[in-house]
Amino acid sequence: DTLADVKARGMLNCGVNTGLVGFAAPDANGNWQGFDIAVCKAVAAAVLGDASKVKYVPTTGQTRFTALSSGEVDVLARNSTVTFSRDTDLKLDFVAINYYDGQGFMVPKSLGVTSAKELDGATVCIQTGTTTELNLADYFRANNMKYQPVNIDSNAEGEQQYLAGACDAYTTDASGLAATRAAFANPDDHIILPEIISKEPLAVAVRHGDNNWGDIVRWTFFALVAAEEYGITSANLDEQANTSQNPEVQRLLGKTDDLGKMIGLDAEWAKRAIAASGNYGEIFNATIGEATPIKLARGLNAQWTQGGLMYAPPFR
Amino acid sequence: MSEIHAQTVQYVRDTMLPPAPPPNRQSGPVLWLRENLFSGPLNIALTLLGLAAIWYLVSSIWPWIAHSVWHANSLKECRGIIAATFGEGTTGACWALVRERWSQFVFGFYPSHLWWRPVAAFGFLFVALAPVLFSDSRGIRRWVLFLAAILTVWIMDALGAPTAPLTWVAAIMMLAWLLSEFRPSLLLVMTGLYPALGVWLLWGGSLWSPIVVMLGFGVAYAVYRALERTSSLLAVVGAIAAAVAWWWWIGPWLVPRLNQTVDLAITRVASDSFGGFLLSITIGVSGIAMSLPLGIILALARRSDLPLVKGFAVMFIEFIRGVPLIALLFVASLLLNYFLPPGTNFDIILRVIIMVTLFAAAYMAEVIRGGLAALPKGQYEAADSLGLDYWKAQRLIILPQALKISIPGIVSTFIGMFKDTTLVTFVGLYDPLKATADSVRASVAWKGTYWEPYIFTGAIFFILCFGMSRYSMYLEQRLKREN
Amino acid sequence: MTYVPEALPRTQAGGQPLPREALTETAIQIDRMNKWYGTFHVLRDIDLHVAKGERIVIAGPSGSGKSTLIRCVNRLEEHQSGRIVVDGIELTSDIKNIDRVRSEVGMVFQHFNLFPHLTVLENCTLAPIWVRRLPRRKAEETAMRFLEKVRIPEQAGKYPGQLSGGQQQRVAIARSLCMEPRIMLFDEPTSALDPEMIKEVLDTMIELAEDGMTMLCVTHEMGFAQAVADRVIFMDQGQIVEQNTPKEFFENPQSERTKLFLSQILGH
Amino acid sequence: MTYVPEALPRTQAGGQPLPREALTETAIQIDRMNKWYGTFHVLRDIDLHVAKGERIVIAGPSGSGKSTLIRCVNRLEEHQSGRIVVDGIELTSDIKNIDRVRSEVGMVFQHFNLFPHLTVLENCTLAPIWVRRLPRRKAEETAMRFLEKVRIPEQAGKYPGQLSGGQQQRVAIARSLCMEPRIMLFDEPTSALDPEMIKEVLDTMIELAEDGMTMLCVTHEMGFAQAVADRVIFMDQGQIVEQNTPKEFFENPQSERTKLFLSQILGH
Amino acid sequence: MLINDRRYRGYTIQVVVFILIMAAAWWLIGNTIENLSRLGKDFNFDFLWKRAGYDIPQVLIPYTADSSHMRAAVVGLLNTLLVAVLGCITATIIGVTAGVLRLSNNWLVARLMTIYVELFRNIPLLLWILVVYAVFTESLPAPRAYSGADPAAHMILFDSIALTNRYTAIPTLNLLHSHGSLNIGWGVTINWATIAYIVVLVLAILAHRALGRWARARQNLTGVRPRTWPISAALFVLPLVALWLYFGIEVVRPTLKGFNFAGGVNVHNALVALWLALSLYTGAFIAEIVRAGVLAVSKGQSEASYALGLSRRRTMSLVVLPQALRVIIPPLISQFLNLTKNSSLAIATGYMDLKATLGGTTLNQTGRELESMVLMMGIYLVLSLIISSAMNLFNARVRLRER
Ligand SMILES: Nc1ncnc2c1ncn2[C@@H]1O[C@H](COP(=O)(O)OP(=O)(O)OP(=O)(O)O)[C@@H](O)[C@H]1O
Ligand SMILES: Nc1ncnc2c1ncn2[C@@H]1O[C@H](COP(=O)(O)OP(=O)(O)OP(=O)(O)O)[C@@H](O)[C@H]1O
Ligand SMILES: [Mg+2]
Ligand SMILES: [Mg+2]
Repeated sequence: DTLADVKARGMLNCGVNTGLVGFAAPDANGNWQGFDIAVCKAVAAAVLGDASKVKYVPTTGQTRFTALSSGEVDVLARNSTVTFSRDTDLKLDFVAINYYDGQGFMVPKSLGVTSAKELDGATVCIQTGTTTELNLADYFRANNMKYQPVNIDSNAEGEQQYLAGACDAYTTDASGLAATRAAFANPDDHIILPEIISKEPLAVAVRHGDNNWGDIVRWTFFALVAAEEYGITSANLDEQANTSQNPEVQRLLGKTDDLGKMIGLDAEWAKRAIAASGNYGEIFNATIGEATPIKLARGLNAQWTQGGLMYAPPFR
Repeated sequence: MSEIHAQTVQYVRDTMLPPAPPPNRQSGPVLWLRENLFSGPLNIALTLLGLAAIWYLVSSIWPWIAHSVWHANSLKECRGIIAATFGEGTTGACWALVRERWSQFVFGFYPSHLWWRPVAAFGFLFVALAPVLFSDSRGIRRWVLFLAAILTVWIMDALGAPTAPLTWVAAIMMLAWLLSEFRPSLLLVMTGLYPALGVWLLWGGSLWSPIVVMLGFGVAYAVYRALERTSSLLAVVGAIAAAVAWWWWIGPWLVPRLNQTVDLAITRVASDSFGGFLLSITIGVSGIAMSLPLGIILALARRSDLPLVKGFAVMFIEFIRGVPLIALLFVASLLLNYFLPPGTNFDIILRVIIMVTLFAAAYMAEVIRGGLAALPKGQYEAADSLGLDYWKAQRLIILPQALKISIPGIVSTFIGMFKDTTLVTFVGLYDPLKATADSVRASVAWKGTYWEPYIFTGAIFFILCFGMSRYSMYLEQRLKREN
Repeated sequence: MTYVPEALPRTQAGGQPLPREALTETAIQIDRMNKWYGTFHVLRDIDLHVAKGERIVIAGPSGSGKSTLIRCVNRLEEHQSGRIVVDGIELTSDIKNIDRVRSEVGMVFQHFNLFPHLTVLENCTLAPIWVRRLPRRKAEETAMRFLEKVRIPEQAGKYPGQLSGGQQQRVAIARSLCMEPRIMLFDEPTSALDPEMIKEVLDTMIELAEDGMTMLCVTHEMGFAQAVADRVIFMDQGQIVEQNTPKEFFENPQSERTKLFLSQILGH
Repeated sequence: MTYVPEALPRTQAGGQPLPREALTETAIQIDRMNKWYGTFHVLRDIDLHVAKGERIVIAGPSGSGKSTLIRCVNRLEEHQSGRIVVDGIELTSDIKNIDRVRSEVGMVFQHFNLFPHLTVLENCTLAPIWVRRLPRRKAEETAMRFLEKVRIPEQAGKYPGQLSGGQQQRVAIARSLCMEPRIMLFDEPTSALDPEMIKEVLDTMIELAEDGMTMLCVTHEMGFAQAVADRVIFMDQGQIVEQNTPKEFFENPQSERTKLFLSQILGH
Repeated sequence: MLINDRRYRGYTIQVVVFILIMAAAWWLIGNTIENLSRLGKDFNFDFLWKRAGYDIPQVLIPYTADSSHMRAAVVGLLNTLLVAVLGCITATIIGVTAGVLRLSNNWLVARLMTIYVELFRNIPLLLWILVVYAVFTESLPAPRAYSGADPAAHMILFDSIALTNRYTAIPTLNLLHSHGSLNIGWGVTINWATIAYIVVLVLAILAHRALGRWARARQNLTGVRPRTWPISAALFVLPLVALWLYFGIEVVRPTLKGFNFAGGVNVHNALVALWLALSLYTGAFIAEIVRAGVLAVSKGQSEASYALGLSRRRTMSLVVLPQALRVIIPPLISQFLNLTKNSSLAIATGYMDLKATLGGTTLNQTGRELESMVLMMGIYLVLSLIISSAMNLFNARVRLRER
């Protein structure tokens, strides 16, 4: 029982990327920051009452699922795409999609390429062990083109290879491309091609079989999304909790209806989760949004009310 | 009588010739040059080739080194400075990166206000090792202790250690020095206590847990001494059983109670804060300390007359030696949970240390086996005929000699293991080489630096490993002198 | 190379056993003992009774099983049938008994087998401390006494590698004596030594003999045999072919084998 | 340790050179030869003429340059001034000459230096086959002849590691002889041997001497010197201090150094 | 008591040890089974026959994303073997050269070699791999640099080889008269011409050895060794020339087409860097082994040989080398073993070896970590057992006979 384990340990083991600026990366002091990290913190806050009680386990594309299924980590928040076989055959449960992404290509401007269709015969840098690797193979085959893969192990390595010209194009999720490009010395020398060759719903995963734990993670995430929908922010959280008349907000923040009890937590779980790093929108803006060097637009990840896909089911 | 008459044969020199100086071409720098560099066409060619290689390397690397920049906040700034001072288009080393991020290479993410703790642990390591490594020479030991003390205190102070620990460390160092001068055998007690002290300093928490763990060894020894009279085998088995019992039941019961009475806790530091050379050295030193005894046991098992024991030892050794270390590390970090009861969770660094230890132990076993095989059979027989039993004979007669013979092999196993600690990067730990360099490079400021981190870590590895290999040569010489 | 001992009064040299008390108590008793190496029958039906204080020299051609025989006495080799009783303890596979016998029986090897990593003194105190559990002080006193007896007390602090062969062998004897054994076994103790050194070792052994130690000695030093042995045993092909007093043995050998053997070793 | 050879008829022992044909042809001629190691003057103004068939023993204290001298003769060491002519060939740095001289001169070392990876027979046939270009059959025949001469033909198939020291040294002699050299150099051939084995090697050397081989022998076996040498040369500090017939040399040494040296080696 | 009786003591200990180890094994296996069932997983190797779906840049046998995981694993294994074999060869060459030069009386060269050996022995292999790889990617031009009227980079060796920061483009040979190829199953085909060349080469080697035997026999008979090398050379050259004429061979040079070079073969830097780093690193260890081996043959041996009149060359080949080799070869082979295992560091350059295919992407895509790791470790184990039994065989054959 994961919940009991985590509580007994007093620590949440969270599998994250080894270093992808904006999503998950340690700063010089070893403090982890990023979009995925916020999910870990929210879960820790909800379950343990302390957002800092997280042990971040850096995982590579190759080790992440093994880490999860062998019990090495309790939650995997490492921009992992949901696929059919991963959900079924790999015995994972993707409980909440926190970022809707798609795979794209980045090329140097000087290459003179404007569309992915012109990449026939190109050398492409790609992280091994990812869905990207499979998508790439499919895409080029479907378009009857050839390519030479250069396999890399981490994003840092990919950047190095790409910048040195060891590959013509770098492919990964569009968000990752943006994050990477943002960190370049001269971001304007590189363009992200318009084609998005796949759907990449990035989700938080837990082990198959422990449904209660899955529920906790799922609803913790939905709490963040719902908070944005209802205008609950880290700034007005206490105020909302005390004064809001919206029954849904009252339920969410534990004023009425002890929802927490149904998943083995206390009443204020969602409040703490939101307090950890704010609601979904706040997290997005603080880590990868337009104001950050990553400069990602909300796009598909806007609230459903704004025409996006972020849609939290009702809390009742 | 032969035709050589006595007169012709007989010859006596009346005056002895004094030694004459050799002909000119027999000495001096010219001769040295001729003999060592230009003695024949092949040699001349080799010399020229060597010079060309040196010239090529120096001319391609020197400008880069010469254009070093030490003060800058980002690579861009570095490049700017280089372009400004040495002209457009020149390249240069940007050591500012090392200057700014050295702590990450050395301490990983260890909290900066606690850096003095690993430093103290490292300093004490020398105190603990001095009586083992330099057992025979008080002079060398004095120097080692002196240097260790001065450097430790100085560095701790520079890293902002509070006064209290500083005084403590200084006091302990002083005590060690006094012991080394007057009662060297007591210094070994410090060696025995070091593991507890080191673990406590590095990970923090209560001092009692490591002490209780160490006490387990004490208990084992006491049981061994008590049972020794009956049978050595029984004593060994009893000792192991007692230690296990101690660790399993009594320890967990004892520690909380001790904590309640006297609280000796300092700030805890979690394993995921470990990184850089701190991580490498932690893994390396504990691996070295544990693989030697394990290697000895494996070697003895492999030489045992009992086919089953021997068989298991052979299987274990061949398995470990036949599989790449990174596969084993992968198993340790990811698959181990499959093999343990559901819900168990133990420290990743500890797991890596265990795997590295097993790996080194298999190699160590082979090295020691060579040493054992080199001992003449007479030594075993003499021990037998004096009435020493197997364990005593091994401990008093066989192993001391076999280990001596195996020293070069043992040290090179150590060096190999220490170098292999860099592979932990592949299981997500922050080794000083790849993971740290990658994470430094991931920051916007230092994106695009390649050589500087490599050169920095490479140089430190070289110094440490080269030091170890020189030490083994010193030891070989010393042992040669002894016999 | 015939050796004439100097340490003994001349009148007693020449193969006469020293007049001593009755040799009645049994120190070693070997009955119908057989031993095989694989299928090779090394020792065949050995019967040998050694009284307390008796000094026996075993001779015989190379490969005749001399070493094997005395190694069986302290169980460095295991016998497969028959009985060996040493000092009242029967040698069976019981480890306890073996250990007891070994601490009663000292053995000196051809190649000394000193422990090179220990000083002479440590070599001598090792077994008393670890087997007899003497306090170190006491063990060292005993060791020095025996080192004096073999006349090399001044070498106590040196390592074996720093000594000559003769000195090493004397240390080996002292080391055995430190366990205060009742029986001493010698396996060709002088055959790895240079001629000058043989004398010093043999002198030491003669002194031991004079003290009444029970001794079983494999040697080809016939001078020594004539001087101190109470009995000479001649072995060939794993069997005891002849035994007799030294005088009779040398002057009047009975079997053809013995005659041949004596002619060879005395001839050169 | 005085050695009394048995192989020579008694009447000729005692330092008298054997009556032989005129020793006029020169085998080795060394004139004012000097050698330095670095700045250390090892050999100083050596003058030495050796006639064909002459047998010379070189003696002298350790470090006096004896080995260096005979190693210069087959150019294992290079001399720096003076002349060495061996069998009419002057030793210069001309490789051809050196090779010719080396195949005329056999050398036996103190530590045998047999090739451990080759059988005794192969050790003996290696040089004849590869240097003299003899057919293997022929080389083996020769080798067996010389192995018989040194009395170990039965060991031909064994490896050197399986032989005793004396046997190994005799193989070394046979190996040199197989090249049918005119001159043999011996550098303390018996000093690494156990006493029993010295005799067999010296006997072999005496047989060689009887056959009229030119021999230069560094040795301290004075019995051997007296028995077979035509001349004894005494060296000290890199110089020839005294030379004489063995009889004169031993009975009536002239220089103080020689006397001192003789008193030392004969004394013990 | 059983423990005090020599006869039973051994059995007692063994039984206890056996029980302990079996208990441990049973415990581990039990845990594994329980954990697997908790996760709803099973332990089977069916996944090996499923579609792999990923591409591998450098393959020795035909492979596409449609091939099975099994095939991917084999491709990985072959890649491991490729780099291991290449590495062993060059490491030996480098090591022997450096070891011999370290002994040379040329002061400068000996020092340089010492520096090389110490540098490589005391710095982690991973660093060397990363450095060599970085040297390739950072200092060589991109393929694009070869394009244009006035290219920034030029091909070397008569415009036949292009060094780029992705790969080294080398020319291939093409047949003018093809005679089809032999399908040896599993999609692997071998050109008849290649087979012909191999057969001819093998025959030439056999003939060469027969010639050697004949020369030896002649020498045994007459003492003079006939000069055989011209015949040997002819044996190798003539048939090859004949085949060359028969098949007609053209050299296909790599040319820049689009993004990359085409026509020749592109040897990826991942392989080259790994190969180079492994060779240099292992070479440093081999150098020490060689040096120790040569030093282990005492000076007396060569002196004795010279004194017999053998020339320097013969002394080397008949006396010194045969003895030195006995000392050198066992540790040399264990270096080969190390190199093979170290090739799993291919992960640092992205070279697709066994660890990267079976133990990497396959494991990751299928989630069969236990099966993949077991299989992978098993394969490495078999490889190393093969190598070490070769060593034991050698040791047994050349052991010096002693008393
Ligand atoms: N461990 C062994 N395994 C097999 N045979 C052995 C073993 N030890 C000795 N032998 C054989 O047993 C026989 C007797 O050996 P032993 O050493 O007792 O003879 P020895 O009389 O002492 O001879 P020596 O005078 O040469 O020492 C010999 O033929 C020997 O080859
Ligand atoms: N290779 C060398 N380099 C320098 N000095 C040497 C060398 N070989 C010998 N010597 C020195 O030359 C001197 C003569 O040596 P040599 O071996 O000829 O003496 P020796 O008379 O044969 O002595 P011994 O009886 O000990 O063999 C000695 O002082 C020795 O130390
Ligand atoms: Mg014997
Ligand atoms: Mg000499």
